[in-house]
Amino acid sequence: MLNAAIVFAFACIAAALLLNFWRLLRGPTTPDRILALDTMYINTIALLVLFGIHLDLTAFFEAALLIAMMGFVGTVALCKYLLRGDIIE
Amino acid sequence: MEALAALTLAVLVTCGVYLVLRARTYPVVLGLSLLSYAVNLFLFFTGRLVTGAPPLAGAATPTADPLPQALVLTAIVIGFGMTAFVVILALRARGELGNDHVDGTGEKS
Amino acid sequence: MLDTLIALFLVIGGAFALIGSIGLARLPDLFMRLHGPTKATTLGVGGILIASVLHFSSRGDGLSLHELLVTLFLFITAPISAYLIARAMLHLRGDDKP
Amino acid sequence: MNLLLIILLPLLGALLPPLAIRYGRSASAWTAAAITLAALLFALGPLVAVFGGAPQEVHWTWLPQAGLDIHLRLDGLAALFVLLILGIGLLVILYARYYLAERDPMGRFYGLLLLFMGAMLGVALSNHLLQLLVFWELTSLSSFLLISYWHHRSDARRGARMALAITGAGGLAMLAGFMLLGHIVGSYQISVILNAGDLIRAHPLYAPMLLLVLLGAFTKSAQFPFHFWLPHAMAAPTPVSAYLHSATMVKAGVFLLARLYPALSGTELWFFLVGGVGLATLLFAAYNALFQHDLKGLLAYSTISHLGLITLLFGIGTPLAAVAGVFHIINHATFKASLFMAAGIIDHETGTRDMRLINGMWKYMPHTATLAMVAAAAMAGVPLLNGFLSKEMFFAETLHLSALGAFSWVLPAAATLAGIFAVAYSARFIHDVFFNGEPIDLPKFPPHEPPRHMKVPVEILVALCLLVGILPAITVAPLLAVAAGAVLNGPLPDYSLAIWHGFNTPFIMSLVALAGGIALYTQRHKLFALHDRVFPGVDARALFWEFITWLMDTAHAMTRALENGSLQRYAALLLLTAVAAIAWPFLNSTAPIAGPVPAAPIDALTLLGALVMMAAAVVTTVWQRQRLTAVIALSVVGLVVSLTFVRWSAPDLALTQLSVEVVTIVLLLLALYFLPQRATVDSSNLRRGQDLLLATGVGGGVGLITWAMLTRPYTTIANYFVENSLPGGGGANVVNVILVDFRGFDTLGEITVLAIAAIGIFALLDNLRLEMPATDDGGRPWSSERYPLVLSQLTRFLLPLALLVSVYLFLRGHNAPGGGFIAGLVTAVALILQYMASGIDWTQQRWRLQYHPIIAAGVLIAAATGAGSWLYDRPFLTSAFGHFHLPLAGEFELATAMLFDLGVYLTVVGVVMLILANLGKLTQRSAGEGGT
Repeated sequence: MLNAAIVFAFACIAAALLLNFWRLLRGPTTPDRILALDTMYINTIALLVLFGIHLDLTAFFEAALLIAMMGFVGTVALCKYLLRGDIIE
Repeated sequence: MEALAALTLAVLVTCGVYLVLRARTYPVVLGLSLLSYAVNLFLFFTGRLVTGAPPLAGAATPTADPLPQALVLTAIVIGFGMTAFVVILALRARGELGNDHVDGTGEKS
Repeated sequence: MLDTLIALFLVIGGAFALIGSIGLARLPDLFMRLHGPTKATTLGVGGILIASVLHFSSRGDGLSLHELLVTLFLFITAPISAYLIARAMLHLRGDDKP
Repeated sequence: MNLLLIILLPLLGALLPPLAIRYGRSASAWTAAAITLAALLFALGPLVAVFGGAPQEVHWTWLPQAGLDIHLRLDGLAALFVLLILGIGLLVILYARYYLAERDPMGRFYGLLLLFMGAMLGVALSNHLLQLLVFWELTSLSSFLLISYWHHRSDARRGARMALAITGAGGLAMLAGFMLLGHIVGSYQISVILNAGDLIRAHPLYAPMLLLVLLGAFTKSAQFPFHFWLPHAMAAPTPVSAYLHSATMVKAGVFLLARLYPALSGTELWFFLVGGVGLATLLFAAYNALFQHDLKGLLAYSTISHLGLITLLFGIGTPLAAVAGVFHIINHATFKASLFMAAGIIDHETGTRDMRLINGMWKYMPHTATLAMVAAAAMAGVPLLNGFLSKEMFFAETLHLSALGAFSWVLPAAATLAGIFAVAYSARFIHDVFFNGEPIDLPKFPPHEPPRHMKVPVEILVALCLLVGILPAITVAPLLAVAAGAVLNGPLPDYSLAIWHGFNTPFIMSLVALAGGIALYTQRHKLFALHDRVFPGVDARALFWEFITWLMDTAHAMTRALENGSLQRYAALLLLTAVAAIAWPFLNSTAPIAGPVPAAPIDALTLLGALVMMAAAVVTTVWQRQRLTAVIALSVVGLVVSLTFVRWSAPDLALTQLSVEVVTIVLLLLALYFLPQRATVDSSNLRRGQDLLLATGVGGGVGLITWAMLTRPYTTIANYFVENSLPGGGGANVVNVILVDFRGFDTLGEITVLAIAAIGIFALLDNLRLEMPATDDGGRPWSSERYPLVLSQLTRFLLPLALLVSVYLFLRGHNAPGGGFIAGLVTAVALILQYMASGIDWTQQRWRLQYHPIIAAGVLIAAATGAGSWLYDRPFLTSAFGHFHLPLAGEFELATAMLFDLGVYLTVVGVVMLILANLGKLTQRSAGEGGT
């Protein structure tokens, strides 16, 4: 049962990532794309954790942690650029 | 799986090279980034595709090859240094020459 | 029993993540689209994280801190991201009054 | 040790005369002379041993794996050259003291002369082919500098360039020849090579090797058709001509023939090549010498001719001929050096070297005239002088040659003819200069005897000519015996150094040469007219210059064709070459591209990831003109790359990639602010099509290689690292242990490179002022809120959290994914976030971080950790470790490797922050704040 659930969750996340990417391609505005990228990052966290459960490995948790952090910093940088142009002032 | 990996690298390199050949500094930087992804992945792939066995000693099963990984790890960081250098060089060229053409001419070629 | 619980959380998590992304893809404008990822997806990831906590705790490794940290990060950052994206959109539209 | 000192004394001593010149010209000359004397003194002991029959050898190991060691050997032949170089060198130093004018920089002259002396001694003493070549090239170089000593004169510069071009090209050929020779024998050691003659001669590479080595020897010894540089080298000061271009350097070529004689001679190819070139040079140059009007030109051609004679003797290949060759080396050095010095005196006193003007010098300088006439007679081969003895031996050898069969009369006939010309030009040197009426329009008149000491070297050399000529058995015999013995590398043949061998054929040949030469000289006016009519200005020099001009024009044309200033074009050409280089073996190989390893099945998730990555890469390319959007697409590629690392078991790489990704985005956004937001289409469709084709070629090539690589069986050396990681490095994370322990030295190099890159960037940013856009690309003014409140307040919570993560990654790094690189990047990102959210001023008020010292501290800590192991008598970067338990973080290990990792961490933090913070500060510095 656990395996079936993992497969289902994998499928959901994969579909979610595809949809995010589709939004990223479609736009239409830059904030849309930033939002899509941000969501991709968050879904990737789920993907990594799932992968860890699937393989019974904890080695990838640090990666999930960093994605959470880096995805946020990336979003902040992109938004700040849109708002101010100069991101470090 | 091997063919898929090869195809992915082929696409990355094609895009990277095409961008590197552009006339403005910015696409060249993008192209260099794509190329360094491709090169890092290639080096990483020389250790072959191993699933679910990170190179941590003490595991019972054979692990992925740590050597290409160590190589690529520093390559990624050095790659950032290089990208930064190119970017700043491009900025400096823009500051000195007033345009962002790779030849510093500002003309169409 | 525990497996069932883990499976349940996984299914819920996956479903919420998917729903959030469908929202992102299908809703008509940015301000509505913002709801999908910020709420549903965060919840979905939360579900999968809980599944992970349960799974790895059951193996006797003790409580894993990673998931807690990830969750903490997500819950602090998700609103800021949403806020900034909305601000950026407002700015682009021109009604940028803080 | 003494052998090395012989070489080092002049080489290092070359620095002293230029320093001594401030104490006067004599001080400079004395210094040079003292150094030469000291070298001679050091040589004395070994020389005595050599004459006692014991060659001296010394050897220091340097790079034994590459066969590169320092090998010196003093045997008979080397002893002969050491004596020539130091003895004549001493005389030349004395002579030059009076020859050089007041305005000539004497310190430089003696410095260069000593440099040459050391190099030439190195050639003579080397017992290793490559080492010999280094000294060989050094002689070419110092010869170049000495010829162009009067560098204000264009003929001196041109002559120097020509000499360098020809001897340098010959040296390159010789290098190739030496490599082949070393390959054939399996050793570069000359004493080994000399005993491997049979192996060498039977080897299929013998012919090309011989040709290449001979090219080097012939160019150096000015053999036909490479002879023409020597007459032009006469633009050098006369002491240089006397020393380098008659007695020593030009002898290096024949020295090499003599040195390698046992290894290379004894084949038909050797006989025809060496003998043929020698004969051609002998005749051609002897003929030409007669028609020179320049005093030194005559001597130069005569030198070429005599070198041809020596070459011919070695080419004949009989042991007696070799003995004669060695003998002639000695004799020629003595009489030709004295002749050059005499010519220099005449030039010095009259102000010209044109023999049509210089006449009747006997009246003005009888002493010099006597000396010069004796030396010239020796050159002509007049009995009772040394030249006669070796020439007689030469004539005798030409008679005993049967290799030419029915044409065996050719060689004696040619030898006699050359003898006739030699007598004729010697006669001209004597008669035209010292008699033949009165001088015509001399620049300096009346000429008189030179200073007393200027004649001393000439006197000594002429005395030697006489002594050797009259009493050969008690003067030169021992030297000749050891030198010839070394050349033959075996028993000496029977020969007699008597003056009178009876009324035999060689003596008749000598008589014919003498009579014919004088007869020819009396008819010289008709001959000159004939020569001018038949060969009006045919000159190898003209051909040489034409060739050089052509070469330069072609080079310019090629450069212009390739280098049009367009970087795009260079990149395209570079890539095109790479594609061709990769495609060639692929196209010529019949082996299938795919290897035998069966393909693993593709799972849906990986396929999805690959598709997203490819699509994102393509989109980045397509969107490259909407620059911000392209960054977003690029970061999708980066994200999927990190997922790829996770997918194939590389958590450390995923962590690094993720952090670098964000840092790169920040960097690109910072740069983008100063660059145009949108770009126009620059390239034509054709251009883009071409580029796309080329890019597809490169990409396809990389894809094929990847595929070929992945489908082939795989062996790794990593097992050693995996097995020894825990017991040897004390860490479970093998990647990190490799970085900080096994290959720590590489990592030290890498962080140093990073540090240098950061400093370089800092320098590039210095004083850079850029125009700042006041609006975004849609024309909207920037938002007025610099630091949105929600952002700046909430991110302050994140900083300690992020730093905690970074500390965690750092501490755990040795055993779990993490480590200094990653922790450094995470710390940097955390700080960057504060910069973005709260501003540079706010952040720097709280953390007074100076990034330069952090970088320096990082590199120093890493290096000091490595050096620390020296204290315990262990090699650089040996690590020690022990295990500790820390709550929450778990078991971790405190190793010196961790200290090293701390250095890595600090460097990475410093580098990233130095780059980004300074780039961010650009806007503070740049004038005209935009948007506020």
